[in-house]
Amino acid sequence: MKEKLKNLEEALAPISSGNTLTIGGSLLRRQPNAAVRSLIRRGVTDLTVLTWAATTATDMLAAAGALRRYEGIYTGMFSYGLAPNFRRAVEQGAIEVRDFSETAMVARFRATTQGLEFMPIKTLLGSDIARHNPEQIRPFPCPYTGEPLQAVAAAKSDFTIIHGYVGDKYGNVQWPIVRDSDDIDQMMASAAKRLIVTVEKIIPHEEIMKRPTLTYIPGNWVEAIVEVPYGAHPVSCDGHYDEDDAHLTDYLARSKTAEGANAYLDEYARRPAGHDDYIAMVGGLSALRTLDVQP
Amino acid sequence: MKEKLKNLEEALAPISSGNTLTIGGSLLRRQPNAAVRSLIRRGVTDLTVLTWAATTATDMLAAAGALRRYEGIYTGMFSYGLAPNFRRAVEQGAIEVRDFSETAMVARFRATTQGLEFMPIKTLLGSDIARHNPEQIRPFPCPYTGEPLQAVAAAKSDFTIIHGYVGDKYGNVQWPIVRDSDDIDQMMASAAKRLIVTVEKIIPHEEIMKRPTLTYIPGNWVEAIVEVPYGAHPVSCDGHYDEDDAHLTDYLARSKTAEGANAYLDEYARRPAGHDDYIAMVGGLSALRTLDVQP
Amino acid sequence: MPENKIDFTTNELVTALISREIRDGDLAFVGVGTNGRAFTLAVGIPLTAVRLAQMTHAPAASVYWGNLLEPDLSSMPADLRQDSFTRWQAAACPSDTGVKCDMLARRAFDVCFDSGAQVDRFGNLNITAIGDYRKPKVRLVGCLAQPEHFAFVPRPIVVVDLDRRVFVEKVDFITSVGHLRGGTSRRDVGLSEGGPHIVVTDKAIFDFAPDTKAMRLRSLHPGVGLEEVFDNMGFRPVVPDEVPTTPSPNARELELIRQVIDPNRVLLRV
Amino acid sequence: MPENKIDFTTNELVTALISREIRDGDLAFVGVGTNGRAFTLAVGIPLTAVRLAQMTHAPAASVYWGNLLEPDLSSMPADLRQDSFTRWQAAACPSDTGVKCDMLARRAFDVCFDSGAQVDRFGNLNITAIGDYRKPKVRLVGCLAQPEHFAFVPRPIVVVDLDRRVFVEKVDFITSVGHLRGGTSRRDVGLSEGGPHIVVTDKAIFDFAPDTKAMRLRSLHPGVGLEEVFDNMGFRPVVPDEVPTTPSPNARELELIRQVIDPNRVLLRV
Repeated sequence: MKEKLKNLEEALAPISSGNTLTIGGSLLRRQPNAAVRSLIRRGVTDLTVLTWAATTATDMLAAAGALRRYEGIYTGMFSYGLAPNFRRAVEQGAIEVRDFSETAMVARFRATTQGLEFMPIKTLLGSDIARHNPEQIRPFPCPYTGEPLQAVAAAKSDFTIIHGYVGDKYGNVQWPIVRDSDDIDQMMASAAKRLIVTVEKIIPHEEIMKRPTLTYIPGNWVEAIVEVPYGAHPVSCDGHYDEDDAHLTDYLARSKTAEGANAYLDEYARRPAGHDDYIAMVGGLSALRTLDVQP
Repeated sequence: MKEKLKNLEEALAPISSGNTLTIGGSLLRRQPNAAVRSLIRRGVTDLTVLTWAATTATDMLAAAGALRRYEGIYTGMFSYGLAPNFRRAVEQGAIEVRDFSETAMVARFRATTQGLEFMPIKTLLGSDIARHNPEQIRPFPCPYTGEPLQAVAAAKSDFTIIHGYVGDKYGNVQWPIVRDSDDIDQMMASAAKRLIVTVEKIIPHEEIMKRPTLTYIPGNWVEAIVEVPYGAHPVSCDGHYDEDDAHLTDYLARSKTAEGANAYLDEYARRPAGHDDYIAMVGGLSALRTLDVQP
Repeated sequence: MPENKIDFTTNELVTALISREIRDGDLAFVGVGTNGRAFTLAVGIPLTAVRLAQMTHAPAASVYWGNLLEPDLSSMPADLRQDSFTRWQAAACPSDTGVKCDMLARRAFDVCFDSGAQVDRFGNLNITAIGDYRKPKVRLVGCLAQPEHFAFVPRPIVVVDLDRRVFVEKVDFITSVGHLRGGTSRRDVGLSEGGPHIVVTDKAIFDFAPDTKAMRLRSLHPGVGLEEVFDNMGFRPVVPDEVPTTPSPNARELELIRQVIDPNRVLLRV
Repeated sequence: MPENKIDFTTNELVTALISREIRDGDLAFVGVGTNGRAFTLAVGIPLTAVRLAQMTHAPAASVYWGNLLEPDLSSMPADLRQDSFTRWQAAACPSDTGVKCDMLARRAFDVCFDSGAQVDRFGNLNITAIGDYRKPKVRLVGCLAQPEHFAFVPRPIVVVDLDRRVFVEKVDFITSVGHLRGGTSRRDVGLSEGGPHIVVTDKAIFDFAPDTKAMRLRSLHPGVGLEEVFDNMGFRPVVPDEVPTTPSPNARELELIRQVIDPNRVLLRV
């Protein structure tokens, strides 16, 4: 096995402006926010982003003006409403958007996982999702019945960034038994070309080996693994900590204007030297521990 | 939720001669042998069977002359060599065989799971597996690249029989954390039209609800669930008991001739009134408990 | 929804109505929703209705919510924090949400609940964008699995408030294909039978005319007149000769909703 | 394999040879095999070779075995009973074997090991049936993932004993497409570059001529002559002007095999 433990900046160093990124997490869970703040700090821009149900990570990239193109199933703030910065940028025509339904996006990651250029679906027959995207949703007939099907294009990205629960230095990432599984992180990981995983905690390889069925991202798929406690803050990591309501409320309030959002990013993404600084900014570990939930 | 608890004979009653069955398990693990013995006892015949890595369940059906057609990736006896009765029947031309590679068989169950008539693969280009099966493995061009692909036909069966670990009366079946996962039981379950599951033990619904991530077969997919302790005997149920080496050795010795195999079936499948009788025949629970492994 | 003059709220009225649409053994998809009134429409009313059905005539009805299959509706989360969802007990929590997608595509669901920003004469739904898709007036959330709902679920139930901005002649963007352009147009593009079954609003219930597939008034809520309905719609629905009144909830239904299912008015708050 | 005159067995010779084919970071697929000599060929030699590579020049080499990704080769199961496999510690045990299938199809493996009943001039492999497929002389096990190995893995290593019944001009059934009919025929049917890389036997090592893709003698084991090889093959391989001798294992390799990896001769027993 190969050691893949890096610090956040080292792990993200290969990512550059113009790249296509797959970003994991779903709704207010396991958004790789620490990684995204680091990219914003470095000024990476002109990104194409593929997501599942996106919230903070994608909205911060939109606020930073770093999003050129977006492909996903949802961007919003879950119980907090719409995603203010993403919404503003899209309404200004600043982001090229391609919408996909859940079945379609799943099919795209499965295609890549299975080494194919497409997967067949029949979900989007007649919809404007397909009408606006003839490049990535193509009609073709079923080879058995002749019925109309749609071939959705495989999800291809240069890098995939996922925030996981715990892992070892070889990149094996495990999930807890009690968790919220309403996402496609494992699918994104299996489809990744270059996979960077941040985890709440690095644990000994011996612990991983005792329960190999809990490994949802095998180290074999991983390029770099980074220990980033509270790496999803201000959203939650299920089984570890809850979302930070006060911080999210503040984020949304400041995001009412582009200037407010930019000031937020200056304060929380651009000015801190790194994730440790960020943690200090939001009150330190002692403040974050108040968000902890029972494991 | 609907109660789905039945006894073995009730659960299997809808299955009749001429049906197509998907049979779960892999190698010397979780073959639904008790269910198969019950079908043999009832004289069900003329079956088409779809399997993963098949051993005893399929070989006993072959010995009983109940197999008309077979579609799978492997039939043998793992570390015990070839499957004697299946082999004999195939060599006599008595069973119509369609071979599939693992990727192809997985694609077939995934197609059904996803409500499609086929899945694309490129594994079998140029192989005799495809040449001998133009009905179920059809060439078609990739809608994106034009490269040659193969459409494998969805796996369709009238009934699916799986032997699981533990479940509740609503049909929710859970796996243990430490297990051997080298099979496609979950995929077969999701693709099932009518799913019958035998389990080692029925446990309270409250226990299931505590760890819903361990439910690999949701009761929603299940038509009937049956408590059948040692239901995989003489093969193993990983985490519960090991294979019965003496019994398997005897089975293989007697299966050297069709008559021997038939006498075996008389003794262990046709003559016992049911699974309880079978357990008594093989030495009772006390004898079987010597096969138990640490949970 | 505002209180009616009679002794039940409109939320209670439509919840009871929806619960009677649920058949024993139905598997219903409920979305994860957002906050405020949108939460009531997308989550609160549907969960209450299915639970009510379980407690009255459909004990084997169940729900897929988030990625929980058959969560325990007898003890619903008391708040919307992640940990409350994480620990919600259920029969199954599959390893990823692809399992749900597959169940949708293989038509394993019977009913689903959908809300949206626009719905049109033929029941097409828009949750993606208002205005020009490339540079929209309002960018909404996207698609989620709502296209799947209309494509694959036999009986989708749309839950929205009656509003002229919502009920438009033609949606700006077809996220979910309903009855498309009416008639056989849905089947003609390759979709199976189905499409939206009923549309439940705070003033009336609609279904779709069997031939034209145009939205049709099915019943008016107690105290609501035809003109009030027309005033709140951007198109004129089909109106049958006789328009019945939406049946009121009975005493037992109201008691269950108020005292057992939602005693703290969390689900039907607004 | 019989002992040679020199101080290593043929099993040790080929194990060391294969271990040198393993590069650092390689992911190798090893089958689950059967018993006796077939177990040695399919499982014993490959596992020993990869472990030897890990301990010498390729510490980051790893194995997918059964449905275990990176099982701990420093403590291999002592027997073939199910529970020994169930409890074999590994980095990952994915939820089903479809994960392995996908990894094969997306070319995530570097090396695989294959054995079979027949292999022909162009490296096509048969593990399905001898004789007529519909009514075979000998029905074998089927296919497993061996078609995937040859279709998708860049460097498949075939491990078989040299035998006239195994090395046939043309296999009765192409389970795994090797170099098909030679030349560009493999590419012509749509398969990617690849196909069997080397064929390791108890008497010689073969590879495939770059142009014709016909099986070519790469080296003769110490003490084995050309005629002995030809006598045990149903076709004549390409023979280069100079045929080297298969390099012998060195002292350290032998020590690791004998004292550390397989001290009880479980893996290289027969």
